[in-house]
Amino acid sequence: MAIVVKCFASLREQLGVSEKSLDCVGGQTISDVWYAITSDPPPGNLLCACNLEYVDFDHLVKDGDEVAFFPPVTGG
Amino acid sequence: MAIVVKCFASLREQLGVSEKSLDCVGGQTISDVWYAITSDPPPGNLLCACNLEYVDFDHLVKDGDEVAFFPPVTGG
Amino acid sequence: MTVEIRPEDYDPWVELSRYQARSDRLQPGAFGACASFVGTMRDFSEGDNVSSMTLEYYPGMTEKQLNDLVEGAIANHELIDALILHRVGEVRPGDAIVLVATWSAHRKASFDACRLIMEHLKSQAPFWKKEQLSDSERWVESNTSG
Amino acid sequence: MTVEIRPEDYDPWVELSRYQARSDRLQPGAFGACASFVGTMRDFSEGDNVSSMTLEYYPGMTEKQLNDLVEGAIANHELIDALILHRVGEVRPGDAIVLVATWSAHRKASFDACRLIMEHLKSQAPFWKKEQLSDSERWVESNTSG
Repeated sequence: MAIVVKCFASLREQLGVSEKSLDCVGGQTISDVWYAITSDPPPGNLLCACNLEYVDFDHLVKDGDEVAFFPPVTGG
Repeated sequence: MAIVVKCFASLREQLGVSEKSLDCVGGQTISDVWYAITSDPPPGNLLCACNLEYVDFDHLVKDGDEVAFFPPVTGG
Repeated sequence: MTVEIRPEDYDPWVELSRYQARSDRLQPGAFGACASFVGTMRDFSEGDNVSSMTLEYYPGMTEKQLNDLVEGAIANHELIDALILHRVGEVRPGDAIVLVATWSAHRKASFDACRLIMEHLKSQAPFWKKEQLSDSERWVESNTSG
Repeated sequence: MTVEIRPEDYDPWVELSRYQARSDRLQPGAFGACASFVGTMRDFSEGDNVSSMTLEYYPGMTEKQLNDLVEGAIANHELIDALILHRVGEVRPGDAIVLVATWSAHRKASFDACRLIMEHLKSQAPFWKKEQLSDSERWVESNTSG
């Protein structure tokens, strides 16, 4: 199994990552997932989701999870 | 000249007055106009208007004014 | 801005759409927000079925009060435009009674103004409702608080 | 209740009218109040002319967040029904972006819920706007406060 990582909007363009699959090694946090796709420090206003819900950077991920990173939302 | 008095809604029905013309004798207040059309004391929630604007019971009326009495409004 | 007293049934969304399309103030791209409110007649009031309702108003004063309301809202809320349409006469359950719509650049102004206009309309505009029940009729005595 | 992401232009008033006519919850006479908000694309942003805009979203999460919003609003505000329609893709000045409508027995619930849904949508629903200017493009960085 694996973790799917998605990036959106300006972050997708900056990182050059739209969707990526990562091996799940167990005990990983959202922070670990971030540093698996880039060595850049996370922007201060970064938003993170796991399985379509907002989560914090220390949230633990598990096999099959969908993790997403994106900038502040600007809908409506 | 004269003062026109109008009553609306439940008050129109209770007093049996829709529109009435009164002689203007000078120095009359809205209260005087009220007692010129009925001897009943004014209801506590009575609203009064003079020339299409809300006024108090001690407002002075003058020749040609249109005075109106009505219960609390219930539009919308 | 427009204020209208309407003695016939109307479709509030058709009126809104038409107004927005024809108002000089509402060129496409010139506004970003439109808040609106539609008050509709219910078939139920204070525990009783209501078959119809008569809406009385004070010709002259009602229009003046509504115009003052809209002008005040435009002056105080950075509104681009506003519309009030109010039904009078015989009204049936499901009929629209009041339509208030406000347009602005950003949402705060239109939300604030739409609600304020409705609250002031409810407390100040001279309209009175008389409900027809199955075998009697009664004047509505006061509006619910907003 | 309905939540929809729409990739094509729509007329918000036609959508509202259709929804109200076909929803089982909105029988004529069963509701007394409908508050609505329409957010429309402007041709001007932060001092620049904007010729068009691209609205990106997160398929799956966006719908879930909007559904949670509507369900929370219905649970907390005595709403009878609610509708959210949000545009995505290429948007032109004058196009409707978002439509939120709420129905209730009395006006307070629909006013409160409509505004709350809009504020939460603005801060939580994963949509992102990229503006096309005359010779460049840029991501909108944050929403104005409500």
